[in-house]
Amino acid sequence: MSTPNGNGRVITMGQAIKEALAEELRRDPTVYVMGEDVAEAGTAFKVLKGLVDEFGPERVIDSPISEPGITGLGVGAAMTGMRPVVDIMFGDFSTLIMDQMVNQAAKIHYMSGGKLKVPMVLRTTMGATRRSAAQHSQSLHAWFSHVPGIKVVIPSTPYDAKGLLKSAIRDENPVVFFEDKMMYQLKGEVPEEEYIIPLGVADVKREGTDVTIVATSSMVQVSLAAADKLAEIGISAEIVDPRCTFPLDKDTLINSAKKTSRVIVVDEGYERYGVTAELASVIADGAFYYLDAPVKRMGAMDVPIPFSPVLEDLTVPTPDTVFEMAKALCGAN
Amino acid sequence: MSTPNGNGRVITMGQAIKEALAEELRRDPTVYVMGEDVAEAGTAFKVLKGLVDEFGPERVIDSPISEPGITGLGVGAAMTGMRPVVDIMFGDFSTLIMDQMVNQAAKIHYMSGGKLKVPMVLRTTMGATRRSAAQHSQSLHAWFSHVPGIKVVIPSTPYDAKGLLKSAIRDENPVVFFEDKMMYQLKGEVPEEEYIIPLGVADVKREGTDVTIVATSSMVQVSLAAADKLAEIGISAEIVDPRCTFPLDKDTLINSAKKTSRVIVVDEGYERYGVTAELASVIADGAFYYLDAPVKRMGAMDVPIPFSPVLEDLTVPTPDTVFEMAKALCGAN
Amino acid sequence: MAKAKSSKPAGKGAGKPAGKPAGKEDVEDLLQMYEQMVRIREFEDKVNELYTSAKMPGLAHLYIGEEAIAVGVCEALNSDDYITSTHRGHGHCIAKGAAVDIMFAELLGKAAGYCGGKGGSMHIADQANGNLGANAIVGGSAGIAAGAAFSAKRLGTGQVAVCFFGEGALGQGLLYETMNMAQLWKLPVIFVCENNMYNEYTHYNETAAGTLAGRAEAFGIHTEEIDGQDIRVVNEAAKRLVERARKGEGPSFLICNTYRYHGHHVGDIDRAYYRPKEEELEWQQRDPITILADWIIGQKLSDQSVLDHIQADVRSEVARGAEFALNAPYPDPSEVDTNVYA
Amino acid sequence: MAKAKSSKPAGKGAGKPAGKPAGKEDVEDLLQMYEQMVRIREFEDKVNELYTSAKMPGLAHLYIGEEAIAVGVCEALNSDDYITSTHRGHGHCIAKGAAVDIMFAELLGKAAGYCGGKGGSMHIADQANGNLGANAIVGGSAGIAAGAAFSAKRLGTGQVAVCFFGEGALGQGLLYETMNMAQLWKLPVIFVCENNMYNEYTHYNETAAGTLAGRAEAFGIHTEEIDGQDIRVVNEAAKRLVERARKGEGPSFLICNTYRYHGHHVGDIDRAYYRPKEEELEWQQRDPITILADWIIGQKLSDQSVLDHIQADVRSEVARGAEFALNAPYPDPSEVDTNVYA
Ligand SMILES: Cc1ncc(C[n+]2csc(CCOP(=O)(O)OP(=O)(O)O)c2C)c(N)n1
Ligand SMILES: Cc1ncc(C[n+]2csc(CCOP(=O)(O)OP(=O)(O)O)c2C)c(N)n1
Ligand SMILES: [Mg+2]
Ligand SMILES: [Mg+2]
Repeated sequence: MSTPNGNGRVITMGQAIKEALAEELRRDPTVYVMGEDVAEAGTAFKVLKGLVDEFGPERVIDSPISEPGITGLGVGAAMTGMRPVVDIMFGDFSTLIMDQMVNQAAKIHYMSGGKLKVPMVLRTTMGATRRSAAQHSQSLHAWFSHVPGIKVVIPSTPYDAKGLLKSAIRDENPVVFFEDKMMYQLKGEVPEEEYIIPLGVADVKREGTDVTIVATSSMVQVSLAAADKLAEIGISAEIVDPRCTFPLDKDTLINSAKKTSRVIVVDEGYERYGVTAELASVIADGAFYYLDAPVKRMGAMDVPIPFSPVLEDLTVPTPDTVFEMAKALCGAN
Repeated sequence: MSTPNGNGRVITMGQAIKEALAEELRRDPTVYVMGEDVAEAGTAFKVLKGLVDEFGPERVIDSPISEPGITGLGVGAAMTGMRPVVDIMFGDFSTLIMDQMVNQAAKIHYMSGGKLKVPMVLRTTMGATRRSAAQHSQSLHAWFSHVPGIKVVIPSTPYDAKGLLKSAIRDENPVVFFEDKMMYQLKGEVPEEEYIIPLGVADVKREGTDVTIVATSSMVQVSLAAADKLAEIGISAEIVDPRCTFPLDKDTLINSAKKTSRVIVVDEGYERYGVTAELASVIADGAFYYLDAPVKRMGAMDVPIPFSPVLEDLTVPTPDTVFEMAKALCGAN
Repeated sequence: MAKAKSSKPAGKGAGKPAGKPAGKEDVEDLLQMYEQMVRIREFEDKVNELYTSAKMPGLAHLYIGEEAIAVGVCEALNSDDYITSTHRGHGHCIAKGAAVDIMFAELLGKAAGYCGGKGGSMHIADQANGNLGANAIVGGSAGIAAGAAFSAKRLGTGQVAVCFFGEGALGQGLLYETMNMAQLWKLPVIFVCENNMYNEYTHYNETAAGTLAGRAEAFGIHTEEIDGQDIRVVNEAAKRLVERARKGEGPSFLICNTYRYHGHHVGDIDRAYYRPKEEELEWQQRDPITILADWIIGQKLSDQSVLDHIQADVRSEVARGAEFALNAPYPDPSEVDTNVYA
Repeated sequence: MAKAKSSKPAGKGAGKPAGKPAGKEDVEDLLQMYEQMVRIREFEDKVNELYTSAKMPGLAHLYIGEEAIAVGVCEALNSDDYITSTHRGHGHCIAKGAAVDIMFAELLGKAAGYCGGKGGSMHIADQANGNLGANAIVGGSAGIAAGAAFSAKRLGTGQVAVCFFGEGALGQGLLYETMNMAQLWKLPVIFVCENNMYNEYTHYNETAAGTLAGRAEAFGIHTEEIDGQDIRVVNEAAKRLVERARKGEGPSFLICNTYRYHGHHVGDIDRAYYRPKEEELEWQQRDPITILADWIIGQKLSDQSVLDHIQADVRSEVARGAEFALNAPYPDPSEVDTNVYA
């Protein structure tokens, strides 16, 4: 478990992301940020507010509402010496940029026999329960994770977000970085000193012995809350956060499964053909002879996200539903 | 196993698809076909050749090279009384239409509280080994399968293709229909009489007792060939074809797994976060207490499809690799 | 609550006569348009109030200041003509004939809403009045509108489709793909660009090169650019373009210059960093409701008391509508997974 | 095999002088352009032969008939200027300086190819000469070209980027999004539309409404439409536009009218159903190589024997190149999963 030594410095996830960008913009003149309303407005979520003041409108660039275009521009700029950070306001708009990301960015290094490369970061958002309805609430990281040539980061804490975003910017490949909209205000310790976190290393957020809960992004917080409740009834849950869906730290997941013999995978993407399917089948294969029960999956309900709060809240895993699932799984012993 | 009673009438998969379209165009005046070079040219694969002669250019419509546009037009037409069949030449171009399919077509029925609906079919292709390289060889059905509101069909025989396409056109929802480019010349029995095959019913293509091979699209043929070889060494393989990734006939898959206790899932999409992950985890969960070995997955290698034939042929499962996997799995008894 | 707007004749090409000589406008029509603009204004004010008092989930994008466009255009349509709408869609929805109580219910996520609470502000649709839905993907409905026009043409119904969008949508490639096909196939679709000068928090000068009109003219599409604050101008233009479309002369592009008085959404309060207060005040001098009221009074077509009466009636209708929605029940939890498939 | 084309000075804004008065053209330049066009023609003929004799995997889209465009434009560029290319990309690749033997190796999927055999005909790239790659997604490289121009501008290198595409790509929305940004930010990118009149098997009249020029003019982009068969015209236009771009005057759109003599791809033999034989023959009367040869001879800038000599040399270079590629080894199977990540 990577313990941030923040010496008590606590900041929000939004601040951590802005710090990572500011540090990399300062360090490397080829880094730039482009997106809709990223400059003066500092994004629709105000996460980048102030960045343009330090780096100017040539490096923090407001764009037209042209997601495919700014992504394509990023790919070309990345191929020719820049390190673009492209901002796609809502992860739902990923639908518009798949060609540039998947047929272009992801494949150019390979198709050119290794001669060209595309060191770009695509920052976007995920997560529901913001009353934003079906076109502004999806978590589409499964799609990018499916595509060879792309790396995918889904951080769950301010500390991880900062260290992973810095790695993503320095990476030589296209990296998609998913920020959960509901977590921008989440606070956590982040050290003053510079650090980076390598891509592809899982983090055990809480150690335990009875059941492994593999959780991503905001589902880590949900699962930690569930673990507290489980502890009250004597069940010790281990929370493992892969932090990246690719590269995927299979060993850490499988080893935890071998240790506890019971696994739940929790992710906020649609359950069907989603991230939980891959993680569950990797574990079910790798820890087959150690498992006492089937690996259970909890994703978003397979429905377009409804607007009505009473319905929307039913669609994502909560501390209660994770608790119930874990209890049942352990009771089934 | 749905035995086509073709009375000996043998046609190709391409012909079966054309017949299905012709019959539905004849039956229902609101059906139309739109796509690039679908009319006189009869598509790049010549599958629809001649259709425009019977139905005219008002119903078999050549479009500009505007995949998002023709898909969007299809969505709007479907909402207002037509039954569009939109032709997207290569499945790789799905990248361009995800917004119209996923944020629009898939969600409109739900978002409108059931008042609007989008009865459209998107026909597109999948499959590698055609020496078409990275941007013309992908099998991206996992993406659509991930999205609530969409149905996905991946037929493996002329008989299935015809019956399923007719169902897809009559369905009240957006249905994506994937045709393997390499299978257009595949022959099979197809009856003269009209028939339809409901969406969401798996088909056991070969019965067996030692190992279940769940295979999709062209991988069914690959697996049948593997089964022949397996029979030679005394291993009896059951081949189960889900035919649709959604609705998914989980019961048939799980029951076969329970019967044989060993399962391999074979699909031509990228393995990582792909269709094999969902099928494997559904089976690993549903048949957990019956399995003698972990469920094994075989997808396309997680690389952009290379052009060079010597490399490309390594990227997809073959009768040999499926045979070896099954042998190893059964040997592990 | 009674349907807010008297329904108009529907059916095959049953358009109202367009292009009447100036000065001979039908008073009833003008009063109807006045009422509809006021209805939108009052509705949106109430939405803002509901948001501010934390009674509304999520956000909303107010149409205040732009009322003449939705109303001026929709008054030129039949009730079975189609529209597609945007994230800033309440105005279009009302103008096309929706009832405010059912709308409020939708915005509050209640079962009685137009979409059973599943759509909300950004996805409100009203099929019965031809509103194919608001769309939270900027530009995302261009294809849908053209597709509806395609249906109308193929089925020979004489309907037209109007695609409303903000000038920000001109950044989306889909729009150009659609315009090209609409013109190729002479589809009865009217692209209405509501140019309120801002894409969220960025002036359109920073996001749109060249001319807006040129974007459609390139495809040979008939294009007009008009004052979007004067509903008589909007309505006359719309009638012309609807007539063209019904006659099979194909698509058109109507640029309406306008302004949103409020923020991009209800939460956008501090706007000084992206647009000057003076600009806001200046535009409020050209208020569409006032302009029409002044014309009506000035031409002695009616008098202030009639207008006041309309306003008072609408205000109480809106208040009752909000009250209805506030008291209405939420959908049953079992609704969460219905309507995923038809 | 020696590099096919003498490399030109690279580096910060080191452009060749443009716009020399007509008639004073540099003979060496003309002969160089002649040689490059012949190289493309001979290369493509050999590709066709390889395909017909089943020695080439997959398909290829021949550039024959369109040579003046790639060569006329690329001769106006420095070797470190960027281009992006299309499925019909062999001509661009050669014109930008690639060697035919390494190209053949790529087309045959051999390890010695530009992309180690991983790219093939539709993805051939030649980074050393600024060719950022062919692209099998129609219109898919518009953003990439503009992004390269963005880099050049930000890094102050003085480079320009040329985006080649067929008129069919005008159907793709991405192009319009990119043009808008290129003009907003005055990026040094030249959009070169090779209008050969067919999108695969469909005439562009059926797929493009309005005018082609209007598509870029809408964004305020400087636009020229020229005869793509006369390389002197193409080259002069390209020099002008490159100079504009280098001076910071922003993007431009160059429409070159041309024709592909062969089918859409090598397998497209029976074309009568979509275009008349007479049309094909007519266009062959305006052959770019013949037009230049006639000019060179007519102006007595050189004589037929020199041209014949060039042709003979190139032909044997191409023959040797194909031979080299046919004999070259395939990549090692272990290559299949290298280069997935950098
Ligand atoms: C494809 C897409 N990109 C970005 C957004 C976020 N967004 C919502 S409204 C808006 C501005 C739209 O401006 P405009 O089209 O002018 O409409 P207005 O809000 O001014 O009415 C943006 C960028 C979105 N909803 N969809
Ligand atoms: C996005 C996309 N849609 C469709 C295709 C299939 N396709 C390949 S070439 C082509 C025609 C291109 O026409 P044009 O752009 O005029 O180029 P030309 O072949 O005439 O040089 C089409 C439709 C593709 N490769 N990419
Ligand atoms: Mg606006
Ligand atoms: Mg062409």
